[in-house]
Amino acid sequence: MRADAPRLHVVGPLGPQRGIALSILAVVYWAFAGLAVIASAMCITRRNPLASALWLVQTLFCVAVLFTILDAPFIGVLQVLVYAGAIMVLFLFVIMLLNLGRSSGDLKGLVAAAVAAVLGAGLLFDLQPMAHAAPPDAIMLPAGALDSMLVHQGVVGAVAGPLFETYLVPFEITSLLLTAAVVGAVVLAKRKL
Amino acid sequence: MHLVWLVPLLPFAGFLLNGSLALAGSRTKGVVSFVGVGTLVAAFGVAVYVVLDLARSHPAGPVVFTYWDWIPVGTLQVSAALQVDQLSAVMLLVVTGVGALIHIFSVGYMHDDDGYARYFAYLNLFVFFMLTLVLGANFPVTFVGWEGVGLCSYLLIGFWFEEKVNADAGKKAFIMNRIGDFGFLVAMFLIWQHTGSLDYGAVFAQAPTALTMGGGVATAITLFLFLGCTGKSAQIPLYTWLPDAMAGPTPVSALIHAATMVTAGVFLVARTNVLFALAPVSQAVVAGVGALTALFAATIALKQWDIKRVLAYSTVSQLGYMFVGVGTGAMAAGIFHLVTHAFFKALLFLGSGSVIHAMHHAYHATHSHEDAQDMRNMGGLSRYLPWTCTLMWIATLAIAGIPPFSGFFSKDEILGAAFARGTAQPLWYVYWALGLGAALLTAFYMTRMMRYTFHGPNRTGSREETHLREAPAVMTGPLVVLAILSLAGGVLNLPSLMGGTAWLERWLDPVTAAGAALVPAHEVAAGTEWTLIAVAVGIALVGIVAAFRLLDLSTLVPAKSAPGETGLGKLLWKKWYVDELYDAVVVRPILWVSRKVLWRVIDVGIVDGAGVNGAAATSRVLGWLASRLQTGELGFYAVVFVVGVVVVLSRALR
Amino acid sequence: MNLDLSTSQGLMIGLLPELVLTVWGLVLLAVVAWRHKTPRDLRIAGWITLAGFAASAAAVWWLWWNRVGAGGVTPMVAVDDFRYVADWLFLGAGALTVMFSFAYLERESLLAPEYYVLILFATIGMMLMAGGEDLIVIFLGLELMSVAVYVLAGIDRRSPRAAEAALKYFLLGAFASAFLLYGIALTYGATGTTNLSLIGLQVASLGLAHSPLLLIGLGLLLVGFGFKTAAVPFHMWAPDVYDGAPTPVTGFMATAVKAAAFAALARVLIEAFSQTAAWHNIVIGLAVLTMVVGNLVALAQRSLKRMLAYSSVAHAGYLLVAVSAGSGNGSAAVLFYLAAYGLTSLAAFALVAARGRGGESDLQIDDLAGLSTDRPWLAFALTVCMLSLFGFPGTAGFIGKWYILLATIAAGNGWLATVLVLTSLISAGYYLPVVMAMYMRPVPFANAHAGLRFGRLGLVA
Amino acid sequence: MFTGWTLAVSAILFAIGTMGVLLRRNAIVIFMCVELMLNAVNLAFVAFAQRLGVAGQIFVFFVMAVAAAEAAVGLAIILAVYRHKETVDLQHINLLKG
Amino acid sequence: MYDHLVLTILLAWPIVAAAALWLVPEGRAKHVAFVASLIEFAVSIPLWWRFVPSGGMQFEASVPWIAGWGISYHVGLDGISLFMVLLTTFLVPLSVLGSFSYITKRERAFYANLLVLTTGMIGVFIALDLFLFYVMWEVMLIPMYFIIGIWGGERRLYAAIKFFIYTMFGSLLMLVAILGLYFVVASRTGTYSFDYAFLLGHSTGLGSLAWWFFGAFFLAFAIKVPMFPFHTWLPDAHVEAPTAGSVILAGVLLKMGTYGFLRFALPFFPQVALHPTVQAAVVALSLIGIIYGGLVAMVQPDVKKLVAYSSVSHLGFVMLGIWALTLQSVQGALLVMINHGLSTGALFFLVGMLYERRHSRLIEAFGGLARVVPLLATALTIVSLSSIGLPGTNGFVGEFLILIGAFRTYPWAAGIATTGVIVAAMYLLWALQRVIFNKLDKAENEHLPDLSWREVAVLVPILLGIFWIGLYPKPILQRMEPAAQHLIDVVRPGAQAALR
Repeated sequence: MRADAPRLHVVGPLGPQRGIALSILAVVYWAFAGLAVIASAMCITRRNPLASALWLVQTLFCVAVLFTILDAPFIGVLQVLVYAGAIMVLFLFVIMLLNLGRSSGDLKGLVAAAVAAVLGAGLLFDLQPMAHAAPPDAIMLPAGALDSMLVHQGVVGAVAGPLFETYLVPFEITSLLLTAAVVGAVVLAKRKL
Repeated sequence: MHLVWLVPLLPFAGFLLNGSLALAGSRTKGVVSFVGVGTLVAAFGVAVYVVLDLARSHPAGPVVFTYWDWIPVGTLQVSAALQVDQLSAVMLLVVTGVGALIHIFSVGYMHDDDGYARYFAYLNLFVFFMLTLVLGANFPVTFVGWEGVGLCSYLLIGFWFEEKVNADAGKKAFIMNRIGDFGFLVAMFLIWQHTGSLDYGAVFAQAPTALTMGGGVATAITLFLFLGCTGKSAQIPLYTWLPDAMAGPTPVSALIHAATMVTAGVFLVARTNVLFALAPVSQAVVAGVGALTALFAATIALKQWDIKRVLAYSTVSQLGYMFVGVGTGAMAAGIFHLVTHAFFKALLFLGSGSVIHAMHHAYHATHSHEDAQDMRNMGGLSRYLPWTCTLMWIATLAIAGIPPFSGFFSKDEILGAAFARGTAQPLWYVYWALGLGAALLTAFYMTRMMRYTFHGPNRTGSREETHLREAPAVMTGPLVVLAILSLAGGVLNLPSLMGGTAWLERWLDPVTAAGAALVPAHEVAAGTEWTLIAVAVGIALVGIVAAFRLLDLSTLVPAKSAPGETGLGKLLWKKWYVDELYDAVVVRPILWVSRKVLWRVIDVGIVDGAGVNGAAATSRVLGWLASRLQTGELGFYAVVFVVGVVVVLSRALR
Repeated sequence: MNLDLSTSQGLMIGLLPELVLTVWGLVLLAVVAWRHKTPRDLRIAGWITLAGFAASAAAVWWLWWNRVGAGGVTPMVAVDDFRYVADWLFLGAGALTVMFSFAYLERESLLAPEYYVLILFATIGMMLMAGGEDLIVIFLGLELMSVAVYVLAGIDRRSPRAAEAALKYFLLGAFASAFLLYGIALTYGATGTTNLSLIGLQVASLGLAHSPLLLIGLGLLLVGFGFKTAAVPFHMWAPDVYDGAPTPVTGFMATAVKAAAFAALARVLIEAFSQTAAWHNIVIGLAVLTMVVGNLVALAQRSLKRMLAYSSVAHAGYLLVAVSAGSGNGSAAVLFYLAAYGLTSLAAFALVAARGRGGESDLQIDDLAGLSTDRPWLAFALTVCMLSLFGFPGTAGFIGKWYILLATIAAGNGWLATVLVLTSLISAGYYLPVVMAMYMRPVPFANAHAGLRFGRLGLVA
Repeated sequence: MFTGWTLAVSAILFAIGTMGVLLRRNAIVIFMCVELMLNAVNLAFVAFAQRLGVAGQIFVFFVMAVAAAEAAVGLAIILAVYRHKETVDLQHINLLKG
Repeated sequence: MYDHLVLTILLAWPIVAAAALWLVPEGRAKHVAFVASLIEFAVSIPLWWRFVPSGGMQFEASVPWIAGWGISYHVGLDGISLFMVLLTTFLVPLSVLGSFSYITKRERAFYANLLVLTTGMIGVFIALDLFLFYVMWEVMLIPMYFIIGIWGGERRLYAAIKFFIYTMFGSLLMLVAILGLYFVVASRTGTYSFDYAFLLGHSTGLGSLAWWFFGAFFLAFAIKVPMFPFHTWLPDAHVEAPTAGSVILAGVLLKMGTYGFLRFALPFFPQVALHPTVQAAVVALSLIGIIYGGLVAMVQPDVKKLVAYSSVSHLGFVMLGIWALTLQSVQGALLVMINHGLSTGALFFLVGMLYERRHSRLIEAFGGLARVVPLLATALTIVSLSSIGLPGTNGFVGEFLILIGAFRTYPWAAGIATTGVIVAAMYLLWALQRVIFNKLDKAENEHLPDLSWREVAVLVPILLGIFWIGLYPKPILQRMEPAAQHLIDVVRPGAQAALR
């Protein structure tokens, strides 16, 4: 993985050192943030599952962009590959398979909508402190620290390093998890018992 | 004297023997009657010995025999102890003596009854308890006898329990007595609390100092005691059980409901004369209730047709006299009347017993189901039962108070005492007057009874007439003895006025002295006394004569064809509707409240229904409702979930 | 001996039980891939699984015997007695489940040896949950467990009920784990770490007790765990899933899964949030709700299995009471109660499985009538189980409740203890009818069935 | 940069995802909404990572793995249900209730 | 040797016997059980002589049980518990004997339950460790539950579960209270212990906590007694239970409540127990129990229900006696606890015998039995009389002591309570009349067999007891007196200290 670091580096950290003014970045950020919200809203409100799925893909892309802006280009790439690429394809495949494609709407009634709205609002209200909350200064890195780290260790390396050292155990667990998932999927999919 | 324990024990042994014979279902009447009568006669013998012994040694105070510690708890020390003194001696003789006679009579009377053994067992047991009552050396032991005799009367009234009325009568008697016993118990509590003892000796010694003269405590104690007496001795308001008690065999009526048990109340007042002496109010109440009862019962007796009921009410009325006596403070007079009354009333009852015996046989022979006790079915019996007739006339004159019969002396002493007290407290004049009235009525209804029963044309029925027979010797024998006693009983306490020595009074002196010392003696001039006597005798004669004049025997018809009473007559015949009143005011309400309110509403309805099962049902309903929320729809689950999230988050942030 | 988990061999030793089980699982997987046709294969797989549990348990025992510990703050996994006991618990529950499954799988002809593989993986997940010293490890462990159990719930593919159960469990489970994950994220954001002890230290040193991020994170964590522990109002899935899933799996869920969730919850709250008072009242609130609702609704059940499902909700309430004590006693009580309750209810579910045929989910309580004459031992065992679940003195259940009451009252929550006993009084209202049905109702018809061998199991409870 | 705002966005996305779950009847779509929520979480992780170090990004990596696993199993389950019911509409999937 | 082991033997033997029952054939079970219970009784008899009235707690045995929690197996006897134990060991053989023909199905299980029950009851009376006490208190619950539920009448299920939950309700709260006390005391003294004496020594000055604890104890015991509003489990349980069950219920189980008051509630929390309000409440409830119980009993159509309500009335006397706290009243209460065990036990035996002959418990099903079954009728009469407290029988001594003692403390209450003797006469005599007197008007009753020798053997010991206590209670009173005195000495000052 270390090998292909430079190539990725080209895509690499957007940011001050490329000399693009912060303001532009801000514009881009806001554009994609807004788009993400809108797309997700569409995703949950489209009657047609297929449409929802596509809007979800849309959301995922936007989020991927946000990742990149937030100094996580590698994750952004993964997002596109794994999520938009693999997982969503899986979803679409299943939707097609069960040809829910043209199934006329699976939205619930107005009551449900109202309830959903109220609860969603309630949830937002509870989460709203987050907006103006930030990690305690004592443990915050100086601005741009992560960015420079990426520059030095490479986009992948910065992530891969700790993944195979500090986070070895979780990493192994994920492998186990995936195995279990595969076994499970197989069991459920087997024609006969 | 130390043999006194034998006196109650002999009848008890008899009870055990006969009782086991009864349970064994043996029909051997010989053994039974031997045991039953034998123990009583033996007891009488021992009693006589004991009394003679007492008379000889003539101790200052009562002689107490303590047998074992009964209820020893801390400062409350009750021992199983008997005490012999002059008062208990008198009762001892009356109970065993009259008792023995009645036992003998019963041998004949109950001869054909298949409950023969059971009968004698009960009778013996009764005598045992009665003796415990009179011999007890402290309140609790007396109370044992007190409730014991109640039990026996319950058993004997309900002796023929197949008839619901009999069983009812027994129950009624016991419960009414229990009401009285409630008073007795509370009195005991008070006494123990204020004198610290329940032994007669200690209590009476303590009382004058421990209780203030006329104080609330003394009054309370004595009133509660008297409540007990009204129950046992059938005084207003608790008298209604006694007439019903006639449901029992006639000898039982004679022994328990005339001669002995019912006089227990009088005995108790005499026994506790010290306490009563300390409570003038209570004395007034006792005498007052006694006088009222005497008159009231007498009025009812006027219109009764059942020969035994007449006697029953006369008993109630005579008991009233005794209470006037003891209430007035003339203990000796009260006891005197108690004794004489025991004689002549026993005689009357046994006499009526032999009448009923005869009637019963007559009807039995002809298989007719007429009432063998209804005087309207009798008449002219003197021809068939000459002995009974004459003997009963003696008793009648005695009870009417005609000299020289015993009743005359005793009744006269009571009236005299009441009048004498009246000089100090005018209230007693009223009592005296009431007493006179009662005397008049007594003379009247007794004569009425005798005439309806023995004289005029016979109404038993032509076929039955032929079967009427005088009772066997074993029954008439006791009658004769009793007749002699009621004839000569007066000598027991011949007043000095008539050259007598007032023997009984002096004999009882050791017992009554303490009480008498507390109340000022009331004397009246000899002249006044003579006039009083004249008045009393005159009244009695008037009553008798009136009975002869007013009552027309020829118009009388047998019970089945007799017309119903009307007006005052009906009121009297219906006993002033007192039973109905009690039933409506006490019995029914209690039953109704218990069944409808306490049980159905409160217990089943509220406590159990609303409370217990209510709680259970509520939780079930709640559970059911909650389980309805489990719609099986995932969407809804998610909603609940998110609601939970919102709540938890907002709680976390506060 | 003292481990240094930063070195790889230290890590190996520290994770020995999990490693053993993992390796075993892979081996089993291989075996299954090669033999998965006949009932015999099924049995073989089962026995291998049991052996695996035994081996892992031995490893745990070895760690415990050598007093293996790790000083100070350990990365990723904790090495302490709490974990050992919990591991034993899971292994034991797993083993018992496997034993019950033998007869069951054959009777229902569920010829899927993968069943055992999944149970094995699930158990690993649980062990990681109980042993995880890092929120991420706990989360991944939980996912590992969940994924396996989702499948187990739906493993009987001929049964629509099972499928529905699986779906409900899965959808809500994923939903819930999103919340849990968000909680982890915010906690990380608030403290800069996901290591439990470090979180605790940070909260203490930086005075974050009132940081909104942390509090929201805490709330979301509680929600996430609340779901797995089936605490009201996050319990709605439990009855349906317990009802629909194959009975041995239900037993497994009601005991092992619940146990794992509680173990993790206790560890997180006590190690990371001991300084954050906010959770006490929330947990107490959840506890009361859970006890009341669980017991009341159980009262309304006629189906034995569903009744047991609700009763397990109620028991979650009791456990939450113990957790709320937030003390050493508390977590000891949690573990002991989990052991006692787990044993008992596993036995109960096993007896249900033994009694029922086909869809034993429709086994009504009244259907047990006359069981006592029919199969005395089964009846006796079930009686003992019921009494133990009710917490009657002399049974394990009583000791468990006793521990909880001790902890609660020691924590000064007398009223909470009172609520506990009163709600458990309600539970008599649905445990006793089972006993009554068996002993006191006349036998409707002679219904004999396999499963007498389960009778003994009641005795241990 | 943008930390606070990003958190806000993530919160919004999360809320929208939740609403989606409450709003939809189709199992697959609901599952997609869950994925949406996971993404919101990821966004938060990344935002924090920017200020707290790379660990946050690693968590995102794990989350994706989990998402993949869940997707595999979840879709398999949905298929299984569909095989019984011929629908994935949750309003018609309620054998188990009460 | 005997002194140290006797209680443990009494506790263990029934369990052993119960287990042994499974080794003998179903048909033999009753005989084995009878012998076993006789042995139990025999073992307990020497207590009577070896007991030293002034010796306080005796026959003690104490072994650490769960040392970590300060739980120990600690048992002992004093003048209060001695007679409860003897009563139990006395009644159990009789109930076994009385069930010979009554119990026909699952005999083995029945007698096993009965024996286990015995252990539970004895355990309650001798436990000197609150944990042990609680455990025993519950242990006796299950066998009783089964006895009612399996061998009971038509509504046995309802009665059984009602009995169980009712009792549990109180005892669970009591458990919380016990634990609370344990911790409070521990937090003060630093020692964690459930030992009776220890807790008693440190239970003073609890302040408001005492009210909560007392409340819990009170509820638990009041339900068992049962006092007025908590009594409704009793009629159902009594009516549905088989004869032996009713006998044990009335004879022993109810006493566990009053015993609890004497042993725990009063000594532990005198300041609450004797607080004017509480006093007033308890006395009022007792009076209600006495009168109300009697009146409701009077109108019961079912003999067993009648007896059940009469129990409410009798236990009302006991509560009054206990709270009056005079030497007389307390000893009276103890005596009535015994008397009620004998009289009501005998009543239930007789009702059971009638039921076996006639298969009905309704009063109107009988009438005129005195002719047909004189022995039974006589026994019934004697027992009823003892139950209404006729002097010369045990009933009188007890009630007399209670009332005369209570009269010192609550004159009015005692006065009202005394009317209870009237009510008692009303309901029992009326019932007696309708059962054995009146006309024998039902054909079914005409050929009822009289008492068999076995039944006589069941009744005679009780009748002897009735008269013995009625005529010579001194030996019993002597053995009680120091214990009663001690109780008063403990409670009164404690209360005054707190109330001052």
